[in-house]
Amino acid sequence: MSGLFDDLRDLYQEVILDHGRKPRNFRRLEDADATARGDNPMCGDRIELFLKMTPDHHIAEAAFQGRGCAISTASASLMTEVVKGKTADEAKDLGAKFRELAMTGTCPDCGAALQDDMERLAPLSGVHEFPSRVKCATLAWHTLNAALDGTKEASSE
Amino acid sequence: MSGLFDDLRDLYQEVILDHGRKPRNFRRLEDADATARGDNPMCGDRIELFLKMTPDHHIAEAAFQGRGCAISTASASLMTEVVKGKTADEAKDLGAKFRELAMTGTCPDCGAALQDDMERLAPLSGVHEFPSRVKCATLAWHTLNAALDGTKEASSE
Amino acid sequence: MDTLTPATFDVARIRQDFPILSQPQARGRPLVFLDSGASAQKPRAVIDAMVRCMETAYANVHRGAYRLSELATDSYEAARTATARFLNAADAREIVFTKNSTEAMNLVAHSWGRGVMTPGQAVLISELEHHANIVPWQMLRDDKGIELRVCRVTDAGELDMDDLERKLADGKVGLVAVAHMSNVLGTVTPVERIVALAHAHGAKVLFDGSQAAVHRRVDLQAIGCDFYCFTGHKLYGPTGIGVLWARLEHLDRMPPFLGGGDMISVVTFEKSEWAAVPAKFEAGTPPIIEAVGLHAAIDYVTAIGMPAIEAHERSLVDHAMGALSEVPGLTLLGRAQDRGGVFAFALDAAHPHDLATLLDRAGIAVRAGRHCAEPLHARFGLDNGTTRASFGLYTTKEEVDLLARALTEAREFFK
Amino acid sequence: MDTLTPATFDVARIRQDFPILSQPQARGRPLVFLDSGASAQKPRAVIDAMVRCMETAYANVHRGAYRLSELATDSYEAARTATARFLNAADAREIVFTKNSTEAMNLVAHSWGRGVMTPGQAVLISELEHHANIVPWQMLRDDKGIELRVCRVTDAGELDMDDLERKLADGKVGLVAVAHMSNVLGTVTPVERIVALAHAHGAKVLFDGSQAAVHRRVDLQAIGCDFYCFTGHKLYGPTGIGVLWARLEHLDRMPPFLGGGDMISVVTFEKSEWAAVPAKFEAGTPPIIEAVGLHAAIDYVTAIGMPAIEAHERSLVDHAMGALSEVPGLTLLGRAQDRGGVFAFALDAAHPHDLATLLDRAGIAVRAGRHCAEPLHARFGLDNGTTRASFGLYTTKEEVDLLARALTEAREFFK
Ligand SMILES: Cc1ncc(COP(=O)(O)O)c(C=O)c1O
Ligand SMILES: Cc1ncc(COP(=O)(O)O)c(C=O)c1O
Repeated sequence: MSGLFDDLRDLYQEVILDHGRKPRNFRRLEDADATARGDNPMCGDRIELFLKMTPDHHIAEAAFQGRGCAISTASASLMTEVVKGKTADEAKDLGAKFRELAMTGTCPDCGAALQDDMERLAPLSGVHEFPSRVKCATLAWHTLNAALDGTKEASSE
Repeated sequence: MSGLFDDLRDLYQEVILDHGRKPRNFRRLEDADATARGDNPMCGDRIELFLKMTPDHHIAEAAFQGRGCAISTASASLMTEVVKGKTADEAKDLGAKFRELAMTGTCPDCGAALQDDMERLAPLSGVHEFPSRVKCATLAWHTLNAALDGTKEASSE
Repeated sequence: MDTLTPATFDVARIRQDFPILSQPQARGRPLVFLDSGASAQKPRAVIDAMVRCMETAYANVHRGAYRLSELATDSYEAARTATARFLNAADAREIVFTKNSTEAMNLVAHSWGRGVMTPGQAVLISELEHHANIVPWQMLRDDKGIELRVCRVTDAGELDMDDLERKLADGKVGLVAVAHMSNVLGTVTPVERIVALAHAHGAKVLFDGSQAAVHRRVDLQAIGCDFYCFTGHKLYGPTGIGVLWARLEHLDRMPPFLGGGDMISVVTFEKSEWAAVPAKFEAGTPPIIEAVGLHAAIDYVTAIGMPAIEAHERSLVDHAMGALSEVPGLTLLGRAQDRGGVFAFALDAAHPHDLATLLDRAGIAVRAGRHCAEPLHARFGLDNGTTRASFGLYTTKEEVDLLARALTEAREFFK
Repeated sequence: MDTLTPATFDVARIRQDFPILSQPQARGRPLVFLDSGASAQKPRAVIDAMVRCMETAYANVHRGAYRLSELATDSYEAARTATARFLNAADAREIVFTKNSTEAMNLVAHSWGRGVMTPGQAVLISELEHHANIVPWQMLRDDKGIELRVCRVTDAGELDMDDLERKLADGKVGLVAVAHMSNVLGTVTPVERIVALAHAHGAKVLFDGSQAAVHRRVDLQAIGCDFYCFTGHKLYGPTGIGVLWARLEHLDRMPPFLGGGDMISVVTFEKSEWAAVPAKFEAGTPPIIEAVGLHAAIDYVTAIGMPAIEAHERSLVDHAMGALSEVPGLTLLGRAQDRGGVFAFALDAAHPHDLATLLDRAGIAVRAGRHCAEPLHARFGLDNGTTRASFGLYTTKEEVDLLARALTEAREFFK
């Protein structure tokens, strides 16, 4: 039996398990400038995202609360780290690239500018082999878009 | 091509075709003692049956109107002939036997008493090989029961 | 007209795709199946796809957290995408799978009729409708005070377009619901003109494509209607599956019809929130195996080519018009300019039911009755019904000739 | 408990009847299919019956004036008779074919709920219901002013019968609608007692037999309820077909649900008259091929014997209770006395979704989520959902053991 799940280390890399168990920025920001709720109705995952912006429209702080699987929790946790300091457009662009990574496993046109960020997010690229799990990884990013656009609600169906 | 339908002479015996083309007792009885309507919703066949009774409760006269295929018309026509002079119970009993004939092609327990009547009805026995046509042959008899029972409507679905 | 049939359309080869056509019938006669309008036979490709689904890739769809369920979900959603492409729909989410086209029209009558239309509005149908496009609107009328109007049909069996316009004139009609092709007259209705008229008077348009989608390329973008439906079993697919297409904006506005699993996003005992379209309209376990079969059917007719199918049928129709006109005592119902391969007729000497029994003996499967279009038969004074021969892509001219000869002989039989 | 399994029940042989079970899965692992509660796999007999229907005996049913259509009608009606016998119904006309059990419950909610019940009456469901037995009643409540009451479930996962009685006491409940077996807890509800209580308080009773009918002999005469439904695809039959049984007297009183062909006796534009039961409830072309498949499925399980299937499952359940109780950190949802082979659980270290992905890699197909029973998960404080393993007649003890070992190892993986 031993090693039954060994080949799942691609999907559940240590970084993921760690962020899944101990998510960073896992708290409510009472004085948030933007918030949104994201739902994945199929599996019941749900996150609430809080953003604080700097006067010149950069993300000063991102935090979240909610419930979800290791992948969605880790993805939200990593996201709150990497979007810090970005403008809305930069963050959304990064999200689009990340979604491509999650769906295909690669991101050919990510370019050098995003290289650092994409490397931080790379541990999540394993989901592309698990179509039903892609939406776990992208829920946080959908929610980020909703918060930045002021639509308040996102769903990753 | 000739003879394409020869083996259908069993079903469409000359008697049937004749009664189908020129139904006997095909008229309305204005002073009927009992009437009923019979419908075969699937094919649109419909008959209206009229009975006149003698003072001692025998069928004095039976007549019908309506529309239907050769088989249902011939069956109604033949029925109006054979039930004349019968009591309600006798007519219903004959109907039950006829239905057996129509469904199985034979009527083992018809007995000598009914022999003459059953011989008159025998040309219709061919329908038993055509399950979807059995109800064409029995519609008139269902309607007779309805008229005798005073239920006014019958359906041979 | 033969020249319209592309060289690639080889009916003899096509017939080999349908196992039932080579099954010997009673007394060794070959099957002459002229009842495809009621339901079509199934090609090997459809049967095989369903078997393959059940033998190698079956599981319930959605919510599946394992590979097999993902496979099944992919197959189910691929059927949706293929259906959208088949109809040239703008978005696969506009495709709702139902159990047949009857359910599709009931869905619209319930959900659009009761949920979006308001009392005082009217639904406009026509005299040539199938019961599936009559009864749901009668139920809506009796339930909700929606008026039901009926557009006349001309003696030739075409929609009376003047009458249609008259009945739209007061602007009360919220929905025009008519057949794209009649299952009795064969008439193909002028869908673009109907849409233009209806939209000009503020009415939405539903087409019952149960017959049309089998015989012609349906291009929803060109037609411009609001709702369209068809049914799998007439398109050489399995029973148990139908298709409702509707514009996304309409589906979004409509309340759900059936309640249950898969059509909600949040359920508490107090309240349920509906899922997004199309899930909102697909409560419960959907017809998974049937969707796979329908997909195979769509691929099958698409590979042959809808234009080729239409051309084959046109030449059959022309042939049949000639052959049937030579049968003495035969009256054809409808003589529309634009028509498909459905022929309902009355023979002077024989009741339709007797006639069908006779033809069956000759191995010819035709239907007798009123073909779920009772008001249309009443309109033409044919309360006894008619006998109907309807063609599929496997129908041959020889079969049509056999029908004509058998009708002639049947008349002798009954005379 | 092994002794309860008759010698004739040979699970190894039974597995050979299911082609998919011998399909090698990813990386050559055999398929361990523990999601039969969502939908069961199909035996060769079902697949073959459907193929035979399509290859040799297919046509639309009813109104057919030819042999092939009579054959198809006979097959379709034979499926109805077989279903009636399977449930020990008094009369085959009490069997209405729907598309799934979700439609069956919606039919009752529409037709009985809107057509027979009156505002001010209540429907009593329970906390353990599937969404299919919740949402239609919510829609009825919101539409027609019918109150919706919910019977509590005990911590053991059984119906709280005192609460049931309390909620019946005022005599306002017109219908009790509860599951015969929970698709999450495995709980089998005390149907006879429910019927006795409900009838004593003037309420009719519907049982959602979607799970129960697969696992036990259902004897409607003994149960004494008013409505019962199940769904073909869970009983090793095809998708696209479900069954509603109701007492003839109820069906006779109920207005139709869907309108269209085959469900009317007379149609004019002014008015339609409904056909007799069950045709009244079967508008449009029914699931013909699916009925044939369901018939084969019923014959298949009947040949094995429902008592044998139940006994096999009892021994599996006992085995699973033992094996799962040894998995560290595992919490089982529900510990009902009378239960079937459905186990939902939470593992302390892993989210259900992650767990299902892991198990899938080991070839074990289980479902993660709330299994269309969101309120039940809320009741037990498990908003993350659970992982669910559910058994079929082909499930083996070895598979259960493999599950237990995989769970133990998965916990290590996530810790
Ligand atoms: C208890 C119960 N009720 C109803 C249903 C719904 O069945 P279907 O999806 O076939 O309509 C299911 C299965 O999903 C079930 O387990
Ligand atoms: C024009 C038309 N509409 C609707 C239907 C109903 O289709 P279904 O029985 O598959 O619901 C039919 C076929 O019977 C039809 O020909």
